Amino acid sequence: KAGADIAAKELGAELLFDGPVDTNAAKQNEIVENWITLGVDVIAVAAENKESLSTALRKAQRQGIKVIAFDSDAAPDARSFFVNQATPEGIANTLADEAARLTGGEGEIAIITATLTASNQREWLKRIEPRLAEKYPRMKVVAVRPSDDLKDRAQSEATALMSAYPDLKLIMAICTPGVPGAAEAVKQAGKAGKVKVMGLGLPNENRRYVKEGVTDCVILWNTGDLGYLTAYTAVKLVTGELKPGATSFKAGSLGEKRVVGDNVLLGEPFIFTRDNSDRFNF
Amino acid sequence: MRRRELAVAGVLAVLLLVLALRAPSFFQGQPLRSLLTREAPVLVMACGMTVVILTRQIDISVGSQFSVCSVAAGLLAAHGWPIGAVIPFAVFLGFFLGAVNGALVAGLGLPSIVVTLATMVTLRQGLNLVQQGEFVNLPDRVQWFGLEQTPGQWSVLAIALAVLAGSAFALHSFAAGRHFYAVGSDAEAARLAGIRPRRVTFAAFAGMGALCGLAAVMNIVQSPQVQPLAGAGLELKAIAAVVVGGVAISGGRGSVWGGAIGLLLLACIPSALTHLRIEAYWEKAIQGGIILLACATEIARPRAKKSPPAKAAAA
Amino acid sequence: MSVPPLLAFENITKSFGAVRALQGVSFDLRPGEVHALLGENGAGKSTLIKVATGAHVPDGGAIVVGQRRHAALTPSTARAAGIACIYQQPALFPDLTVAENLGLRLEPAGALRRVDWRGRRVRALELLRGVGAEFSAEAEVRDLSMPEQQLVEIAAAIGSGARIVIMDEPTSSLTRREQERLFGIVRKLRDDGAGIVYISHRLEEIAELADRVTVLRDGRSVGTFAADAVDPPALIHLMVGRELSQLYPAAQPASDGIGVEVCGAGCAEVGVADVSFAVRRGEIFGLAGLVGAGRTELARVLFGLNPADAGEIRLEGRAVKIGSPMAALRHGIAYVPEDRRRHGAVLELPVSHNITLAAHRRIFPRGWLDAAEERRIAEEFIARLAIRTAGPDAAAGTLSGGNQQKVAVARWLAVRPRVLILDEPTQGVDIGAKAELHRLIRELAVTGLAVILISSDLPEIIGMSDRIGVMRGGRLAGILPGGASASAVMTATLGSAERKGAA
Amino acid sequence: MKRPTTGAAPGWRRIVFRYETLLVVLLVIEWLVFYRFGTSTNRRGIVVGFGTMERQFDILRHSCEIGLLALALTPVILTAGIDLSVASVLGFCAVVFGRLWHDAGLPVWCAAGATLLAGAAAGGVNALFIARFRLPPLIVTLGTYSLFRGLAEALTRGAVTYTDFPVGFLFLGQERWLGLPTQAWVFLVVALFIWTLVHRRMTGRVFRVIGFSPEGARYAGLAVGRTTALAYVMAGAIAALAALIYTARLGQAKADAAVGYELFAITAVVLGGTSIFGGRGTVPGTLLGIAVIAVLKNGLAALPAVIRLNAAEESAGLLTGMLLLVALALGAAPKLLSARRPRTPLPENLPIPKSP
Ligand SMILES: Nc1ncnc2c1ncn2[C@@H]1O[C@H](COP(=O)(O)OP(=O)(O)OP(=O)(O)O)[C@@H](O)[C@H]1O
Ligand SMILES: Nc1ncnc2c1ncn2[C@@H]1O[C@H](COP(=O)(O)OP(=O)(O)OP(=O)(O)O)[C@@H](O)[C@H]1O
Ligand SMILES: [Mg+2]
Ligand SMILES: [Mg+2]
Repeated sequence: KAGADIAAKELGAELLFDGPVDTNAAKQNEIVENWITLGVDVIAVAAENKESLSTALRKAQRQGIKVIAFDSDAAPDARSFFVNQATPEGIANTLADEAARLTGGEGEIAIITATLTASNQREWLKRIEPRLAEKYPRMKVVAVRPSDDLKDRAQSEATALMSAYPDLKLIMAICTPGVPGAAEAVKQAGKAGKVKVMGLGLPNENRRYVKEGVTDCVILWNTGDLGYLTAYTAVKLVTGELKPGATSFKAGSLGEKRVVGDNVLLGEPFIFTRDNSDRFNF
Repeated sequence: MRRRELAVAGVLAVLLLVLALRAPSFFQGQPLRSLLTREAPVLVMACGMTVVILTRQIDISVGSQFSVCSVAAGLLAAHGWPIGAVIPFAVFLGFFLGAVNGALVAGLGLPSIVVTLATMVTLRQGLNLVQQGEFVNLPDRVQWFGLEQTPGQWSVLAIALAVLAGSAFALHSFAAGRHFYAVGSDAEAARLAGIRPRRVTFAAFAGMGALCGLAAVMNIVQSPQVQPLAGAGLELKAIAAVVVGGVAISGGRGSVWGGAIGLLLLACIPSALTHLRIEAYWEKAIQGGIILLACATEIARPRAKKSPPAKAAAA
Repeated sequence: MSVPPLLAFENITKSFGAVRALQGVSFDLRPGEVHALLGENGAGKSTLIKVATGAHVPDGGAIVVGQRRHAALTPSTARAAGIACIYQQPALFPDLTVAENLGLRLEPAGALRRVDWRGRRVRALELLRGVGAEFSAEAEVRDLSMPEQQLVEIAAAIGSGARIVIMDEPTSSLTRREQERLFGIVRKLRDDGAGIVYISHRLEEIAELADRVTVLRDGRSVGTFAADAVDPPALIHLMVGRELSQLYPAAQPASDGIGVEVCGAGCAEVGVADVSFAVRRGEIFGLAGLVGAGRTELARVLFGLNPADAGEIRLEGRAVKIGSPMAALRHGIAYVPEDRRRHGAVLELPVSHNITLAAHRRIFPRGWLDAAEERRIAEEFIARLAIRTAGPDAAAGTLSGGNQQKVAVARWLAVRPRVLILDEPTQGVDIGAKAELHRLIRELAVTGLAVILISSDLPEIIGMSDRIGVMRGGRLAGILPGGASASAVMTATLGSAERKGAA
Repeated sequence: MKRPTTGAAPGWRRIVFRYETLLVVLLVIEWLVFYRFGTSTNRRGIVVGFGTMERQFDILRHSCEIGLLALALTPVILTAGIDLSVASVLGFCAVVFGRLWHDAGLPVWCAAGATLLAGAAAGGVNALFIARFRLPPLIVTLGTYSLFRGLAEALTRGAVTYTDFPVGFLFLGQERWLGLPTQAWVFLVVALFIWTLVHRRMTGRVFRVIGFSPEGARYAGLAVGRTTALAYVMAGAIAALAALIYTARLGQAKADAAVGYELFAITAVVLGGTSIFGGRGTVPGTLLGIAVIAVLKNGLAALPAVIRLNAAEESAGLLTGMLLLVALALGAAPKLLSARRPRTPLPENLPIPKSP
């Protein structure tokens, strides 16, 4: 959001933004439909659910509104570009590989998700498990537990996981509040180092645990850059500087960005560890 | 103890027995203590909720009150207030929020479920507007009141038990405690007996708020960060614990012990499922089933001798 | 007299919306007297005494109590001033035990006081024994029957040690024995110098107890008289404004058809066993008994509220199974319950809805609401039973106690039943309306209804019944012919064991 | 809150001083404000924002499911009950529908019919515990609230999302018929049905009596159990209908369908003047309650100031909360005023005048 604001200012565009704290498909749908009747030029969405949102997006396209997706994709025919911070495969593979690196490629791991039904969580899970099975057959996912996006709940779950699975080597949290929650649980159980913690998260929420050595690594992408790039893509699309079939375009301070097919690539996800923990602030 | 409390205790005992046989790892010192510590703030809120429901009211804004108190206390602590000052502040803030509910319900005579529905939404969305879901990072000395972890956990537990025992004692042994029962049973009869139902109702809500504030502090000292969403769903948990524990939603019947047992049962379920290695997507169904089971034990009870009274003439 | 009154009202007025319940009533109560308050249903008696207990805030006038003038009292100032009251409709806490109910009424206010549970229980037991109650102090009030609740109210008033005791129809559901005991208590209070305000519709009680009488009519005081200066006919004239010639309508010969027959019926759940009797069409069958004798329980069995688990019930010769009130209604059995506050009238509903509640076949012909018909039926019964109400749309809860009872009766008359069970139908009903109800009951019987009449009012049972069944301990102890003497009925209700004790 | 229609003496006062009138006024004010400040002409010269017809239809479509749930809840609340499980039943039915159509391969309309039955059965579970075993509705539906959402998750293991429904079915949620969004017609039919039931049939009377005094209803020989059961079964079936519309509108069926909708539905019902203690309330009131909330939510998202704050969601929540309080306070005001009036300052403890 902050990044998008900067880009909008640079480009002199007006930016509307709506991101409810708790998202679901129906709500997103309503927001998009409201925007359509407001007659905006471009709609950029991070689709909570592909199919349901795509109906509304196609409607927008029919009315001459350009649509791009970012963060998580919509149906390909419902948007012109997808600003891809990292593909689900990319994230899932990075998570799985990091987990393997931390555990030495064997042992029990447990996963904490936001809710069992959140679609991005499903996407990642769906790819983590095969990746592990294929490349690291001696690792085993023993449990997947939801945390309702609550840090406290994640902490309770992690505590229970550690006592239920005494041989647990690693807890992977794939929702933002999950990582500090699991870390706190490990810390309170006095198992820092014995049970590793890793996952997807934001630097500020995890810096403390990373520095203490409880959390081993956090995978993230630069949300500021993502917003910036999204806003840039949106504006360039309207001005016609970015057309289907392009292979790259210039995105302000980010420089030249690659376009593969209809994906605008931000780059690889970052791995946030003790060594680079002061480099990010968001 | 009344039948329902025994029934819920029975269901809990069965659950623990199953755990003892199938997953003895559930009964380990540190994780169990950690589980109880995590539920301690909810227990404090359940005590308050018991009183509110005994008075024939309900408060569904407690989750939002909890969140607001947590964030406010967290921000103060982050600005360097000592924990000794943060605690009374949070309690007072909670008291104030509860008093607003109380004034609307008792003063204007509005139905509590609607009033607290409104304050719940208002507080929650207000907090979202201000905080946008961002965590508050706390300084180190806040955690465990500045104690070590183990004594810290014990002191959180001790506070919760003190609140439980204290409210049980007050409800049973002080005239003021009995007034909650009287007003919940029949407000008009209470008025005629010289009790002031409005004051009692107000006190129930204000007390509930103060306990929310206390619970918020008990929660934020457990970790170095405050999540503004922390209170989401707590109202449901507290209410479920209390009603499962046999406090009659029509007022006047029940005890805090029932609420405590109900909470223990509900709190054990997720952890128990993990230990029993049941996959997570069964969790809600099982939780719902257990609630139904706990209240279905009532069916077995021989029919009341006489028909229950009609609700005392509703407001 | 120079003794200052304990309690005096000066020109009290009180309105409820458009209803002017009290219009400048003055009244005084002296120490050492029983002051009866009389009036038709809705005359304003309960309203007046609720002003004294702080339950109502009057619109105008003053209350003088204990050397002080007040514009209004609150429940706690009233209590502090030594005023205790037995309300017409028990103001008890259904979820709490009897002991606690008494405790909340009697113990000093102070919220921070410790509760002495043991002392409470001892005190409660003592008080209950004093009024002759036989239930436990640990019983929850919701499990008590109406007369038992009334005993709790009485115990609370007595226990308060108040100098001013107000009793609003305390005997309405008590039987002779409890009544006698209450009179003993009232006399003792009087002799100790307390003042008692006594409200009742039973004139023989007034004659027995009262020193002075104040009559209210339409919210105004008609006058205060020495009790021995006015005889019952004069009182009736003062209250009603006209003469009432005859109290009970003459009995009519019943037809030979059996209306309802009960053969060895019982229900273990409510402790009714082995009851057999038959009521012919056109007959009024009275049921007498002490509090707790099981008459209400029998009625509940017949109406399907506690379905019979033994024996048989026959309607016009056919055996029927009555498993629920719905089934009873289908078979044409109607039941006017004794506890009108809980069961009789739905207080929040308008009077018209209350009256037509059981007669939905009539107001929903083919399932659709016929509002005009509903109104017609309501107005018919309001007129026939002289129900005093602001209109058919007024909520039943705003009616006076006696008028609520009339609404409850009207509901079942509107159904046009074949068997009518009346449980204390005239409880709390004023003398004029009572005569009207009696006439109506007899008229209904003549049209071929079988009527079962339960009443604790001995003269009423004797005056109305063609035959009298006497119940004791959930069983039918015997059947007496109509017109049996009061002492014969009393003897039968008490049974041989107690008769010896009493003699 | 005023007593519901008693079918008597109309008189203009009765009509003007009804609680519903207050809601109508509120609604009109809302609408005018949003129309004035939420409509504009954009750079391309097209009228955009709240004032467009499209936007009005969106309001209809977006509030349809919550509206159905609110309608379903009205009889339940009239009986002094509550059904917290409606949104969970909706989720459960959405999944059942998806499974029947997608996995079991039933024709879509058969699957829809079976889903309605499933919804009624789910309501039947509530009815069994509440009407038959006489357990408190709040606890029972708290249990089924978890149970049905849980079953939905268990059936799909949380993961499966059913999509690619046939166009004919999506017509129900995304297209128009005779000028109005298709689901609006369904909604109208249900509203009319509930209105008849509550205001014109015996059943409605029985709902109210049960709400005021279940014992009183039993003593009047009314079908207490059966009517209570009806309210819950109907709520289940209507929730199933809402599930179909939800699925058709979004083109997907998933276990998290309509999470949290029960709260909105209850809010709409109580804002509409139905007493949570039972007995009092009207169907038009509920409809107005829904409308007030729906217009507010959508309208705020069209106001430039709110849009710039990026806070449509939050401010809509805030305002709904406030509105609820204001409406309640206004509804209670006449009663309060009349109760206060006689309480002129109490000249207590005046000295006694010499008695004559
Ligand atoms: N709360 C109330 N709201 C409106 N009207 C009321 C209320 N209480 C009493 N009234 C009206 O005031 C009048 C006097 O009622 P009150 O109860 O004092 O009569 P009563 O003399 O006690 O009659 P009864 O012998 O039937 O008990 C009646 O017309 C009644 O309808
Ligand atoms: N459902 C019940 N089960 C068991 N005992 C009951 C039940 N209902 C009442 N009782 C007891 O049975 C006795 C009968 O109560 P009740 O006073 O109603 O009898 P009754 O003969 O109808 O009296 P009344 O003279 O008032 O009509 C009471 O002692 C009561 O406690
Ligand atoms: Mg009276
Ligand atoms: Mg009786």
